[in-house]
Amino acid sequence: MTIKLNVIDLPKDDYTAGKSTLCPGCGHDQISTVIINSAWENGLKPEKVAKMSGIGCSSKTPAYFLGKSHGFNTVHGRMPAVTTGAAMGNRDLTFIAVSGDGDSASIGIGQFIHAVRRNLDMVYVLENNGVYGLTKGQYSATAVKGSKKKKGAINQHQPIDLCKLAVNLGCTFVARSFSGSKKQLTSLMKAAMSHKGFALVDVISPCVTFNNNDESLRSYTYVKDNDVELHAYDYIPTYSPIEGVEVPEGEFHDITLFDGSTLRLETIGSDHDPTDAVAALAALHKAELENKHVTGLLYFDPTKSTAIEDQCLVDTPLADVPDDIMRPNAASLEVLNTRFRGND
Amino acid sequence: MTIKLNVIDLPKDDYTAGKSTLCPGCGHDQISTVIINSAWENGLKPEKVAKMSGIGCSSKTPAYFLGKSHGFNTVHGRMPAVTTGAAMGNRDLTFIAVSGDGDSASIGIGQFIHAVRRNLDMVYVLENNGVYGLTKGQYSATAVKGSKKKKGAINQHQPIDLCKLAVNLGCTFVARSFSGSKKQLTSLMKAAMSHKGFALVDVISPCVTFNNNDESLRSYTYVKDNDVELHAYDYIPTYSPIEGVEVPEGEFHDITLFDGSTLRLETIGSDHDPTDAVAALAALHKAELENKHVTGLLYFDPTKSTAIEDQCLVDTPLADVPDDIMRPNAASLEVLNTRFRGND
Amino acid sequence: MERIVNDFQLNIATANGTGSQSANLVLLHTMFSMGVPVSGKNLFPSNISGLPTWYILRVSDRGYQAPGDRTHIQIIMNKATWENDVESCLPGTLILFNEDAKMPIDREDCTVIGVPMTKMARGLNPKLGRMISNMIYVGLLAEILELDQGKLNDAVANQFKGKERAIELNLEAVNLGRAFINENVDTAMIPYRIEAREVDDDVFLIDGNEAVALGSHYGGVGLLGWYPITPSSGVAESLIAYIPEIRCDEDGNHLCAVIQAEDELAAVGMVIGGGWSGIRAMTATSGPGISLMSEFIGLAYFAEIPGVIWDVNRTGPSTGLPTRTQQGDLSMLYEASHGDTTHPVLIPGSMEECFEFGWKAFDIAERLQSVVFGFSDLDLGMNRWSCKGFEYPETPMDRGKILRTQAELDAIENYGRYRDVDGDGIPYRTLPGSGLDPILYRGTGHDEDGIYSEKPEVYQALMMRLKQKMDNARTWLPQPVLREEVEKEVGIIYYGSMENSIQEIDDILEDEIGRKVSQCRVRSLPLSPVVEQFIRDHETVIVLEINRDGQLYGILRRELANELIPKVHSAAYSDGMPPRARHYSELIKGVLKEVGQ
Amino acid sequence: MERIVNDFQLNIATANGTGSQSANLVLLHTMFSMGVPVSGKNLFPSNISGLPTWYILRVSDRGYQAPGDRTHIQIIMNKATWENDVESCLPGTLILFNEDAKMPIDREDCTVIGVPMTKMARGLNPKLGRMISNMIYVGLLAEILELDQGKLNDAVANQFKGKERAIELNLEAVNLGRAFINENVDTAMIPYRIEAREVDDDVFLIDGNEAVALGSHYGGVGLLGWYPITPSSGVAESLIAYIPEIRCDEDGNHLCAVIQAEDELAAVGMVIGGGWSGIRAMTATSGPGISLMSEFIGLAYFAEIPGVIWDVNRTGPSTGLPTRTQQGDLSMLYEASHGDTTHPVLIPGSMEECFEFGWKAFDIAERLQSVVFGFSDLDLGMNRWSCKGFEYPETPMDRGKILRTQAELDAIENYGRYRDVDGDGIPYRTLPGSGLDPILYRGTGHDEDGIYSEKPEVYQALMMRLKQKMDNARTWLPQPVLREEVEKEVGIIYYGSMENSIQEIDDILEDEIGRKVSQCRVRSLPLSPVVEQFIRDHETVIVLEINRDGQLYGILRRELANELIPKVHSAAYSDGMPPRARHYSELIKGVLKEVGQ
Ligand SMILES: Cc1ncc(C[n+]2csc(CCOP(=O)(O)OP(=O)(O)O)c2C)c(N)n1
Ligand SMILES: Cc1ncc(C[n+]2csc(CCOP(=O)(O)OP(=O)(O)O)c2C)c(N)n1
Ligand code: SF4
Ligand code: SF4
Ligand SMILES: [Mg+2]
Ligand SMILES: [Mg+2]
Repeated sequence: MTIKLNVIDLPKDDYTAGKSTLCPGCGHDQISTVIINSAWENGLKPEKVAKMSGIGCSSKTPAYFLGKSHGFNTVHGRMPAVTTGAAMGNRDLTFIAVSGDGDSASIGIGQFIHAVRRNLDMVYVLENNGVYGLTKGQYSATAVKGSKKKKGAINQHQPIDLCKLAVNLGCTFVARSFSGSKKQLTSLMKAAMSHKGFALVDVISPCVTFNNNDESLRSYTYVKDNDVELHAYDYIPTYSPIEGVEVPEGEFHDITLFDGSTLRLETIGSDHDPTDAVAALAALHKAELENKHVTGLLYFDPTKSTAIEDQCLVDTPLADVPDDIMRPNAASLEVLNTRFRGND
Repeated sequence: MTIKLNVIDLPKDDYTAGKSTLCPGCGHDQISTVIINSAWENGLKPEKVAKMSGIGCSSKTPAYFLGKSHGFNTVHGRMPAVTTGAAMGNRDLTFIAVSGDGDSASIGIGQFIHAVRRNLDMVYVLENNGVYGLTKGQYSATAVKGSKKKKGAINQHQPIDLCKLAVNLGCTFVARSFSGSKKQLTSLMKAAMSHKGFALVDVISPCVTFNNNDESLRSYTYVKDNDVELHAYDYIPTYSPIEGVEVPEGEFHDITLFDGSTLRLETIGSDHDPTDAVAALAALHKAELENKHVTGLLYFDPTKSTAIEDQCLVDTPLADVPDDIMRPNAASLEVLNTRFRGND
Repeated sequence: MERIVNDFQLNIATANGTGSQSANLVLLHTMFSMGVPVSGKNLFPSNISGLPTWYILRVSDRGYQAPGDRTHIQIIMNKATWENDVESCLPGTLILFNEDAKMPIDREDCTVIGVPMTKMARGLNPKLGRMISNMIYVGLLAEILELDQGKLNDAVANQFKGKERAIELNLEAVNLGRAFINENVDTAMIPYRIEAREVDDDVFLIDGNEAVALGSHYGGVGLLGWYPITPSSGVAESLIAYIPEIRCDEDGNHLCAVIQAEDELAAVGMVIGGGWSGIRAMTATSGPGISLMSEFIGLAYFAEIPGVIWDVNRTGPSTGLPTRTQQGDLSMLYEASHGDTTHPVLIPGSMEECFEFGWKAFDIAERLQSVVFGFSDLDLGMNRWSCKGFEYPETPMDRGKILRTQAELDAIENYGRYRDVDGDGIPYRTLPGSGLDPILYRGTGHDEDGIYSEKPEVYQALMMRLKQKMDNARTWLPQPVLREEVEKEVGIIYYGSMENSIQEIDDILEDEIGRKVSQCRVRSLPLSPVVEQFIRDHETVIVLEINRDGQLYGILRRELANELIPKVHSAAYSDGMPPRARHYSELIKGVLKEVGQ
Repeated sequence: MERIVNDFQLNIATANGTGSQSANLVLLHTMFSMGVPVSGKNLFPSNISGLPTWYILRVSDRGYQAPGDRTHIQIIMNKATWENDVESCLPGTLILFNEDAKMPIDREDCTVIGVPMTKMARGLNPKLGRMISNMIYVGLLAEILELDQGKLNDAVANQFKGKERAIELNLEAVNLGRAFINENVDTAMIPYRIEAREVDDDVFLIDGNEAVALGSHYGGVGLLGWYPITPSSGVAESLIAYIPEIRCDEDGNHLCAVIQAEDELAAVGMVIGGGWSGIRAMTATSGPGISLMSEFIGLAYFAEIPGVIWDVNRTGPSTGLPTRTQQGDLSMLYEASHGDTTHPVLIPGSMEECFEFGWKAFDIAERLQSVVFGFSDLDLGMNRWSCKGFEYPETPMDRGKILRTQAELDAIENYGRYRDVDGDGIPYRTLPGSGLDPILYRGTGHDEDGIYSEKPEVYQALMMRLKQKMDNARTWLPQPVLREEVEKEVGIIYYGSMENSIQEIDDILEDEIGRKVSQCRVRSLPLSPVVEQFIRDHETVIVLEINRDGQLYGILRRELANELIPKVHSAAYSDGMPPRARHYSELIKGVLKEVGQ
């Protein structure tokens, strides 16, 4: 059997990494697979990729893909700043960053916004589950208004839609998808990886374990078929991930989640002009009113300069510039000393 | 001479405060005057107002209005959180908050967004000058792309438009005005003060001192008429504020700023439906493309519950609830002890 | 075989998310309700499901609560750690393992019992085999250790409260376990037994996070602003859970607001806003949160705003070991924020104190017009400790120097928000909404009337007053708990969750080197003069703490009278685990040898 | 009248934004270029225009740099502080005031000269009267003090570089001032004179922020991430200003990226990202920024990432006095962030050292794989100090243990990112992009290979290695500067901008109590063993610092050998002003009295 190689002659194995420690069935793991496939298919050089993340279940995933790339699992909500610094240091790297909705929409919203504003060269994968997975199921700021968790009160707040924000901020690539829509997600991910500038890929990625809505929100069949009653609070059931949800352009599809609640996905139609910010916003607002999620490439602007370009840096990554070029020469200091002494 | 009194029989003097220490001609001082007038005309009880601010020239202004109200000049960018806590403590207070564009759009963008999301009951006056005044003139994140300060490079980034953000977040009152448009600003400010929920009043408020654009951006007459050449770096000239800029609905007007550059203001037309978020966004996007500022009440949603309402608190401000009601009684603790002991 | 009664340690190796925590708590509660002194420590990973977890159950008639030197009974359920778990058993250990894992086990020097737990569990319910297999080991142990079935029934019923089918199923699993032992094992060959002891009906098990939350309610908390972080989330979640029962009026309206903030900066900002407005406001967090709160803490110090911050310490630095314990934040709390600052820190060492300091923290914060830290840790916060019951606050709330009426204000000669009219360093304050002496609060320099000032002498006087204010508190903050020997040779200073290990350390020292040592448990910073007196009274003093750098020891060196410093020694150790007596007794013995005692 | 030459102090009371800073700098530079030892301290308010500002010019042949006990010449321009300025003059002061202010002045005990400055200035240019009136007082003083007109011309030309009309106008104003004195005042009645001294052509005036910025460039800084805050902004702004000249390639492409971050958390995050990627990255901030950076600093400590953070200290706590100086952040820097942490702190005390530590900080950060703090303050950073010139780094960059090739990696036996193969506590690292030993860096517990680990022994060993790494640095970080007397009775320990006052303190002690004291200027934390030896060698040691709590003193008490502690005393004082010798000499005398020396 011959092993399949990509355009730079690497097997897919060169893009995999450690075994996941997430809950079986977690949408985040599906996204990791898509990242692996996309990087392989795009022929990214693993050593020229840097994997960045914050803190959360989602932010753990860089341990599960691209094991031949350096990575940095930073602090909660502040990964964009670290990525910014690293991008300045090495402009040749492709930054693939993963964050959660808690990480991005709450503690990290400021850094997210400013990375977008600078058009920082990075792929920003938002693994969006509406909850804080790692701290056991509190609402995140992307949770749908009116949803009610088993423990705790009704979520009273309107969700923050990072795609909307990004469009408004002039983000140069804004896409939304679903963790189970492997085909759609892969093509968006590959496009994001090829994009120059900030590429937001907001992936709805259900939390198997804590996206447990109150029974009242579940379908009748679900409650009937499941012996939820037997479960202990500390028992995390094992599910198979939701897969193969590919919605044709302009159509919609309802997905039943693990807890029996449903989610409506609509793929944006081919008549949508992704360079039209107002149209993108209108589509997002409409979807929200109709309680569905619109997926696909929502907005795209290839004209803006990137954060790196704005710096007018030398072509060589600064990290590779020899020390004696980074340090100005002695003569230059003498010029300055002389000037300060008023003798020039 | 009889002193004019307002609906609660107070003279305007009861709404003034200490002398401003801002630069003569600063737009922020005009806004303070509008706040004084609006509060007086609305008949707010001064003792039931709380003045909140962050750090910046703008954030100093609570010292210059409503001297009979308590206030809190907090830390840079984090005033919304303090206001949130205070609002929970005393639901009877009207919170009039002042912030700068540095304070709100950079360090404070996260708190701004989350206060909007919670629909916190407050008037949020953004004194927007595109620079960091108090730290001597660095660009803020609302600075127009391509503007060039005398010191420093061209601003390469696209501005963050807090009105756009607010509309997207479902902010329940979004208005924009100009510090010199006293009439328009006063009517918007009075409406904001009467609004239940988060009212953003984004006021373009030119910085006399540091909004000094490069000569190339100035008008010919300005450069001709001014002996800028004579000025020392530490000399702050005294200007009269720009006043009386009232633009009829649907029309526009160009204002010449202190440094000779111009600003185009357009008042939103009466055909604009302020309950239509997408229309508001479209107007803002259009204005940006056309390099002008659209003013007026941009968005309004009176239907949402406020942060205080969401809490289901008792009617009495918590700060006024007697101690022996705030502390549960002894019997309740006995019930708990008994339950813990498994004897119930 | 000689029976070993109520004096051994179990270690249960499972994976998290399998329901083993339920099984372990059933064991803990069964033993506890038999009157047996027992403590359980949960060593869990920082993920949600599938990673190694150990539960250490220490049974000790002498009341030892911390993990001991060795494991006597090892339950092995987890393939991932199998080898290590097997290897780490000392000779003679009783090993019970899940045969269905099909993993090798080769310990001739141990008593090894394989049980097809998964198969047995699947027989009961095919889908939930993994979960129920945990209840099988409960049954095995119940039979071997001779646990009281009635108490076990209660514990199961309590654990699965209200879920009838679950209770039934789990009890069936217990029975299967019992039956297996009965049929296959000669328990006479196994020495370990649990024997019921007299039951103190007052005592129950609870965790410190819940105790703090309840204490806060009885302190009349009006606002919780929080951001989730392990191991502190339980404080917030408990606090929220009790609101409907104890913090609502007749119409169900709340007397306590709760806001899940967008981050810790916002959480503490809300606390400061709440304190400023006149309510009692709090947050709970852990080390990373405190770091993020630093700037705001300085504002509270300088503008003199009350507020309560609970730090449930986890192992640092940085994200560290988020599910492990430590006392590593103490020195940071004491001086958090830039510039010259000090803040009071309350350090509970029991569930009763978690409750008591829960309400008292507010009294202190309002009295001092200062942020007050509660200093707990993962061990105190998330493990269940025994508790004699919570005592209702003996005094009405101390709201500090709040002026509520014009008459009160007028009665004060020369009032100014920051003027020390009483000579105790504490000024009076008025509240927003009252219309009384409105000022603009600020984090910038201000004079006694609250007016902005950059004057050198004004600033300096203000700073000295703040120092005096904190220094004065030394005598009335929670004072240390002393247990002094007559000899007064060796004294031990410790705090917080070290309490768990002290008795055992004490016994080891007496047993092994014949030393009786005095103890001083510190309960607050800045330090009480009683601590200094304790040191003065003893020849050698050793400070035990769960961190690397000896943080309290460092504070003592800074603050003690010079002549006392040479007496004081550090015994600091931290590896993420709850403190084990043996580590400290060895460190103490080392010090004593060094000083020739 | 006896002439008082080169030994007096001027105080110039103006409002900011009036252009007075230009006038004051012209005075400073004129005197300086006459070879006269002079120093200027700008006391400015935290607003942009119109608030009181004082400029203190100390002229002292003995080289005293800090403000002295009294003002000899008072210029009064500002109505807002008029009364106070008049009142605070000691008898005998020469007062020059702006008559046009129409404010009363009633000091018969002083020499009072009213000058219609505004009117005179308006005569020159009606619109800019307010600004030009400042140049009038320069002229008055030039005539009275007998300043060299040639030097004055140069200073004006330099100040208004390139603006011909401005230079002309300002010189006219100076002349008007001179003429006024000439015509109206008998200068023989005024004792104060400036006399030229030998000029050291090498010496110039510069501020520490610029020196740090230049030093950083010569350290090869590749990224500045910053957020504006007084008094640190000048570091960033200077750094940016020099890029075109010294940090571009032939095509004008930059070798240093600069990002104005959205806040300090982001700024330090960028520094960490830059350090991780293999460049030298830095930020500059002040106390509030450090507080906000705390969490990230712990990440750098634990994940071992190099980076440089300059703290230009202003008066805390909180927003404090943003335009005043202090050494109040030292203890925070040393142990910033939660958990057990320590970070190296470099403390320059001169412009030469600001430059030197500017580049050296990077060597140290990369060598230690740690965040390194530069500790400056407003006085060092924003006032102009004299400087003998900047020395080019004598050694090539020390990039620390970076492995750049597979061969280098292979040469290391048993390589692991966090394995201490050399026994010095410092592991090797590879860079992203190199493809060498890729790992996922993290702030969580990790083993020697960088793999996530919660194992107690792994964690504990890691923490002890980190401690060892920092402890080892004590001997090679910048060592203290000693000036030792033969007697070795009294020693003084101090640091940073205290340097300004030391000589005067020294002279006061000798003059007033006949004591010669040794000096030890600390230049880094953790402390060098040389400091301990200095203390050992002296009978009484006093630690001078510009804060309330004696922060270095506290660190010394914690770290010193027990027997040395009683020798050491604190003389800490802070009121926002640059340190004045008198305050400290009195504190020292108090200590000496107390210890009976
Ligand atoms: C400063 C700080 N605060 C809080 C935490 C605790 N914490 C860890 S992960 C997390 C939220 C994770 O939520 P999200 O980003 O949505 O990721 P998910 O687990 O849902 O994938 C929180 C609050 C932390 N690690 N650091
Ligand atoms: C934590 C912190 N960082 C930085 C500063 C310094 N600082 C004071 S005001 C300000 C910006 C003010 O800009 P803006 O909010 O736009 O107000 P303006 O002065 O323009 O009205 C900054 C950066 C600070 N006080 N605190
Ligand atoms: S808790 Fe939720 S988000 Fe986290 S790993 Fe499990 S399923 Fe995924
Ligand atoms: S600097 Fe600008 S913003 Fe600040 S007071 Fe002056 S004019 Fe206003
Ligand atoms: Mg999430
Ligand atoms: Mg501004």
